Amino acid sequence: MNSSETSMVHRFVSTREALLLLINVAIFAFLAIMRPEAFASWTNLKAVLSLMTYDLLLAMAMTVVLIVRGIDLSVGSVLALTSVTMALLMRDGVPVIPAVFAGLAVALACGLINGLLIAKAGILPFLVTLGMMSVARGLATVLTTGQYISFPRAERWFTQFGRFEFRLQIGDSFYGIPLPLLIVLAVILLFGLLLNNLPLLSRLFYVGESPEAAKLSGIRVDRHLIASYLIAAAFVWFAAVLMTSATRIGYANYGIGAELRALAAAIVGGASISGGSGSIVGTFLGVLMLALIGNGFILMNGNPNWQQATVGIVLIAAVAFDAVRRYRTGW
Amino acid sequence: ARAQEAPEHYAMVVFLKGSEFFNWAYAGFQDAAKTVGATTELQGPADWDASAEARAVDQLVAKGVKGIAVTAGDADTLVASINAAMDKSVPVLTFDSDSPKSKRLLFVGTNNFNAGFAAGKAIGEKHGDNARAGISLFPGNDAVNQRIQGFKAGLASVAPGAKVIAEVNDEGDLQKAEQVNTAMLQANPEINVIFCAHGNPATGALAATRNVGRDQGDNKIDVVAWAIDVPILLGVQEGEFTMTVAQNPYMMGVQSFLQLWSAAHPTQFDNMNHPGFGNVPTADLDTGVKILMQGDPAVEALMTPPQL
Amino acid sequence: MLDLRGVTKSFFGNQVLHAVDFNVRAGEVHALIGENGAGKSTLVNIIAGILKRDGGDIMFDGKLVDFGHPLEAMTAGISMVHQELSLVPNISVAENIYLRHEKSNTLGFNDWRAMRRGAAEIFERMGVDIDPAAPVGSLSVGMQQLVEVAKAISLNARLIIMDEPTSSLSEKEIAELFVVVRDLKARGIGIIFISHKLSELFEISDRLTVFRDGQHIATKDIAEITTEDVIQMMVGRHLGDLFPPKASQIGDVVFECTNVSRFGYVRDLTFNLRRGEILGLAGLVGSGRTEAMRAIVNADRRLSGRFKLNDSEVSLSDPFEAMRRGIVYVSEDRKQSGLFLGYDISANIGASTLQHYRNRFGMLSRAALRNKARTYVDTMSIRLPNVLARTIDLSGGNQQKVLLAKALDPQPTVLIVDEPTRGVDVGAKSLIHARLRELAESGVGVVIVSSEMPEVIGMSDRILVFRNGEVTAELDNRSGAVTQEMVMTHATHH
Amino acid sequence: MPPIIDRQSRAQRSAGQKTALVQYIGLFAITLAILLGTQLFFGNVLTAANLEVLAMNLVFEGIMALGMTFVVISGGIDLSVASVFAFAEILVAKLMVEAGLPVPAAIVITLVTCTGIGALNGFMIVAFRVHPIIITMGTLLTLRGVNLAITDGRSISGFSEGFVFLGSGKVLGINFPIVFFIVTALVLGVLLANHRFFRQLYVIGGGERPARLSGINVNRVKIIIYMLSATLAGAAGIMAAARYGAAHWGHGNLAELKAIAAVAVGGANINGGSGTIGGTVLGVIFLAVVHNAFVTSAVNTFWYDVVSGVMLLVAVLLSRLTQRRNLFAQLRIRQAKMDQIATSTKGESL
Ligand SMILES: Nc1ncnc2c1ncn2[C@@H]1O[C@H](COP(=O)(O)OP(=O)(O)OP(=O)(O)O)[C@@H](O)[C@H]1O
Ligand SMILES: Nc1ncnc2c1ncn2[C@@H]1O[C@H](COP(=O)(O)OP(=O)(O)OP(=O)(O)O)[C@@H](O)[C@H]1O
Ligand SMILES: [Mg+2]
Ligand SMILES: [Mg+2]
Repeated sequence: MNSSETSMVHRFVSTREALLLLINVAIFAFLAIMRPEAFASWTNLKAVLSLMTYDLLLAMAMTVVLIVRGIDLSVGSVLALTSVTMALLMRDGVPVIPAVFAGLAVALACGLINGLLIAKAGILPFLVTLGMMSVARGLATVLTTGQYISFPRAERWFTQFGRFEFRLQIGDSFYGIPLPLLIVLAVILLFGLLLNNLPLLSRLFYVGESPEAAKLSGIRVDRHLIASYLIAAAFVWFAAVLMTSATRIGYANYGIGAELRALAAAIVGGASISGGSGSIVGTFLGVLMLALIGNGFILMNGNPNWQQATVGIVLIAAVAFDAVRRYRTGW
Repeated sequence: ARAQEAPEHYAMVVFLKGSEFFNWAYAGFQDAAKTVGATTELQGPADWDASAEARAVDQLVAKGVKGIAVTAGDADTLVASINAAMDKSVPVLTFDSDSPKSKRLLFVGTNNFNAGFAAGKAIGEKHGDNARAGISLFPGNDAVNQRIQGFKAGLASVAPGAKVIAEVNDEGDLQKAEQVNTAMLQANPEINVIFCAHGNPATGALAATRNVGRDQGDNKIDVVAWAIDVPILLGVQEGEFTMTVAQNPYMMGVQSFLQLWSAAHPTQFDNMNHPGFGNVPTADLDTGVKILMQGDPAVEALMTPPQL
Repeated sequence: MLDLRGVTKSFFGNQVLHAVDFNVRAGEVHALIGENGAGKSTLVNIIAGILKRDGGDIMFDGKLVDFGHPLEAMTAGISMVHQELSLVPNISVAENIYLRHEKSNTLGFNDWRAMRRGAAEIFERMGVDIDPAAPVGSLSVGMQQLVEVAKAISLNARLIIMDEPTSSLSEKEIAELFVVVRDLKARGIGIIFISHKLSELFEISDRLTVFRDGQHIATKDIAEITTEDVIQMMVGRHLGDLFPPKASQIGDVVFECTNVSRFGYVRDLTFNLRRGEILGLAGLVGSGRTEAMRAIVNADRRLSGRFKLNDSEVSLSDPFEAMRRGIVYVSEDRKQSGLFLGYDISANIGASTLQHYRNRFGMLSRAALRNKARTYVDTMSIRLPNVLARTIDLSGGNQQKVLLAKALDPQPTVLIVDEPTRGVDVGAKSLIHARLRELAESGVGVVIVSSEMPEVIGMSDRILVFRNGEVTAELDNRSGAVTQEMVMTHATHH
Repeated sequence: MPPIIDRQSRAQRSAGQKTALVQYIGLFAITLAILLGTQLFFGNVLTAANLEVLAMNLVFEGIMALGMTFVVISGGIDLSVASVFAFAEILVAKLMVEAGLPVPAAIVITLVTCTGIGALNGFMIVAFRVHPIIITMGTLLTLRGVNLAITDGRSISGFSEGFVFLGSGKVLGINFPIVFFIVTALVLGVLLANHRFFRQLYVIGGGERPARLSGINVNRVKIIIYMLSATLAGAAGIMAAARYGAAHWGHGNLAELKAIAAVAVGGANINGGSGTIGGTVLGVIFLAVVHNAFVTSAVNTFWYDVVSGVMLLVAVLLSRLTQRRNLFAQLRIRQAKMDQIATSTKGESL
């Protein structure tokens, strides 16, 4: 955002980002050495990257609300509700475009309700989104009675879109570049730039850093709060579209527990529950790190049962490290 | 007071409320109940939490249902509740997933071991000794564990040289399934079969084969699904899935109800309203298993799922 | 009983106490006086074990003491009535009084009845009538002060520190307090009494110590000095030339507000503001000035109020709208509602004006913003560790300067500054005063809210006195004829 | 004496207490209404059997909610309770079944271990100075994984009769866990209301600056509170293992959210500073009754999540409104005071 944020970037986030980058590289190198053929292959990297897009988008959503001192526990279930809505409509013969936008409407509606209850009614984000988490998941289940919703009648391009790849020839070997991955990266890159450079979005940081001061500085806090929950909802919707398209199924149990993964990734990436900080690059690296660890876990034939413990351990390690660094930089 | 006038009420308890499989089972349960004018309800968690099932059973007993058919998310967890119900003379039976240590009337359903065995056998016959299988599983569910044992045994029975070389935890999540199976295939390129030990990973596993470019051609990976959801069946028809293990959930439901009904009406059998092998102890009912492959008429038949 | 030798303290390199000597005798009221920011609170906070001293010795009852924790001081017999209230609003008066020394049985169960009775007895002795069972949050600031005193008494401390206990009390309440103080004194308890109100000090204290810029200037028996001497010692120069000159010429009305009310805080505030003049709002803490100013920009929803800016009606629907019209309010609380402490100065200065720093793609131009920040650093002579320092790491004075710079960046036509120099050292203070006057001269309408009598009087051309959310007097001060007493009489009811 | 202000404070005190009371009475009334309503329409609700299961259905979440209340009042939150709960189940089971320890030993070791986990939570919270949500979430995720790993996802069973008593045995005809809940609630309720140590929570929750100024060792208190929370979760886990006759890592999934919901519905301020055990107990009962209503009414259970979510939102919205009413009451009094003085001093000055 503005110079201060750059400066903050310089003084805190970027060292953190540099560090995250380092860790990622380290993990990468480690795996590349241990399992060269399996890990370093394009197929694997491609899979890792394109499969982390969903978590990535949800983590972005989480980052945006964290910046304004919020939290959104409902990302996972709104994802499910959105996916289910789109799938049901397409199953019943609604063309893709309107169906997808109906999904957007649903996601935004959830975001708006979150935002209004938080900004206007002044209820804590944690409780509001906790309620929404349960409501959205419930609605998704009610709508589908929990069944897979496939939509054979939908235009083919939608179901292919999720897995479309550009074939790129380097030397005599072909590399498939997944279109969704490219789009997601582009969107996130763009959003990251705007968030840091577009006054409209940069103000989110002020709102999170000190709502009272922001208000007296002529920033319309309520609107920015609501806006951030809407932005988050948009990211969630995006994830839902990709997931529905890629799996060709609408399902009420999509994204169970995703909110915690997203939160963890965002925190690892440098966002803070107390608002005012958070960086797109950091979050990206956080998600990437978790994805690489998950992937490496299996490549090293780790005991599948320990898989689920890794996220928590990484999270705690990250905050512990932060604490240590804070003591050294002295605040 | 009202309870008496009202029609007899029976309940089904599942650990994955709303999954297509249990919807089929409940549909059978419902339809069978209709034939004798009884009413039914479906209870249970949507997250594999067997303790929630146990609580559901208790509540139904307290509420005063005539009988309960429960599929045990965890065999041991349900023992106490099932026994309590039986002691309060509310007949309880298990279907699909058994709780053998409990006092349940009987178990209705496919013996999961046998079903797994059949799948393993089919694969063994297809690939012979060079079958190299990876398994996508959700840890901690008894049925899943039995299926895996069955699969291994079935494989060995026809192809002693065949091996299961990797197991991954898909956390029962479609999207996770794609991640872990892709990784599994990367780690073990020699895998030529993915055995899905429960309903959810099938689509993910298939996607995984696509990710590593082995969803067609001569080194296509055979994905063995364990589901009769429409998308899976479509996949079978289009030859994406080599086979899917089809139990007969609808018949499980029907049989479950008839058993409960007859337990509640211990009569001599004369007609449908008095089927009552009530006094005659009934053995477990195996509702059988079928390995569905491309072109099987049953696939078409299953395409229109029950609406609840 | 208490004896300090060469105590020093500094915050972020800003030396606040320079080798201070200070002592208190049993059974005396020792007044501590000095300009705002002179270091009084810091000193007493050190005595009470709340702040750590950098150097020097503290003797209490002839023993060398070093309190690492407020509790240690309390148990040693030193208790403090804090300048900013330190009571817990959500629990009862009695529980607050006995916090950490509850009347409870061996198992640690509180004996509420005993605590309420004890509190009631203390209030009895103090001659005030406060309901021990009421939640502290429901008491007025003044009442809360008395509760703090009661707390000190309940600790039966032998040294009680009162940091500006009267600043928010009405005459009547002050009288009540003095009765209590004399009673304590009679029982041989030593009292350190900080206040800005000279008249009080002469009334209550036995000895008086003057601080200036963190230095101990003098300690005298009250008998041997006069008010004039004290002021001399306090400011080291004449009050007159402490502040910039009054307005050279005053133009026509820029801003006019009518019947501004905020339920429970402000009643029908009506005033106008002329170009080039500085309007001062005087009053006790809690008299509703801040609430009134916040109501003008509608930071808290107001009940009523109509506004004219250059003779045209404006609806100041929210701070954003006010800011757009060029009406800027600067909060009295720079930490909570003023600055973005986590961010550096350019981010703070740009907070209200990001849209002004865009390049041709509509994106933020950090360079431009940073340059602007630099100019402010120069004009306001803001002292920073480095350009990228977060404002939380600046000293109070410099924070206050940044706060002002932030308010100036949108080029206000009306600037309302609330407590512009609270807890700011003398240097920064006079600079801020000079800037404010320059601003007024350049045609900006300036409103200053201040609880420091000298500041209001020294700065303003016209003074509105507040009491209970109402203006009780309007005093013309072009000639500088207004005295503290004049203001006080209107600020307190009798 | 300044009589005005005094009347003010008295009036306000009653105002404050009233709003709190109103909240509890309201919650209680609604709960009762649902209970009677379902009894009226579907019957079999107010039977001993149903009331028992109704209680048993949420008793473990309830026990966790008790600990959560303390954490919340102190301004924190503990997401890790559910994983501690399952961990306790597994640990006690392993100790008895696999290590063959006698029941009491197993229980003690388990409780101590859980307390240790709580201490770790508390320590990390005060040492790392990050929001409790993050730390306890880390513990939640890690411990859940550990539970899965150390059991290989399988359940452990085969407990002694004596142990099973802790889950389904009856004291005076009431299930032991319920007795435990009631007794714990009473004890903790009294402590929280009257004990020197626990009163500090309100101070800390009200604001850490005054807390420190008045010499409270904030860090120590916090750590102890998280220990308490984890220990209660552990106790719940032990009883759950006994109740189900098996320990399984999947048990009590998402219980932490139910516990928090109960506390919030009970009128505690999740920001800290307010809340009572009584309120939480009401909250737990409310949630239990709602769930029971779903079973008895046999409406499509898929709706349960929706309704419980809405219930939560409505509940917090209502308590928010009562808060505002309370605030307004104070304003009104101040306004009255202002008017009073204004009129009393008309004509003077100006
Ligand atoms: N916590 C702090 N951090 C940084 N500087 C501080 C802090 N507390 C006080 N100061 C600085 O120390 C100096 C003296 O402050 P102090 O509060 O002791 O003055 P004071 O004499 O009590 O003024 P007042 O009359 O306003 O109470 C001021 O310049 C203030 O800015
Ligand atoms: N009688 C009272 N009872 C309780 N709180 C009060 C009372 N009067 C004022 N307050 C609170 O104390 C603070 C100071 O009051 P306010 O700022 O409105 O008046 P002020 O003259 O600006 O006082 P200050 O000198 O502190 O700025 C306000 O936040 C107000 O809510
Ligand atoms: Mg001071
Ligand atoms: Mg003020």
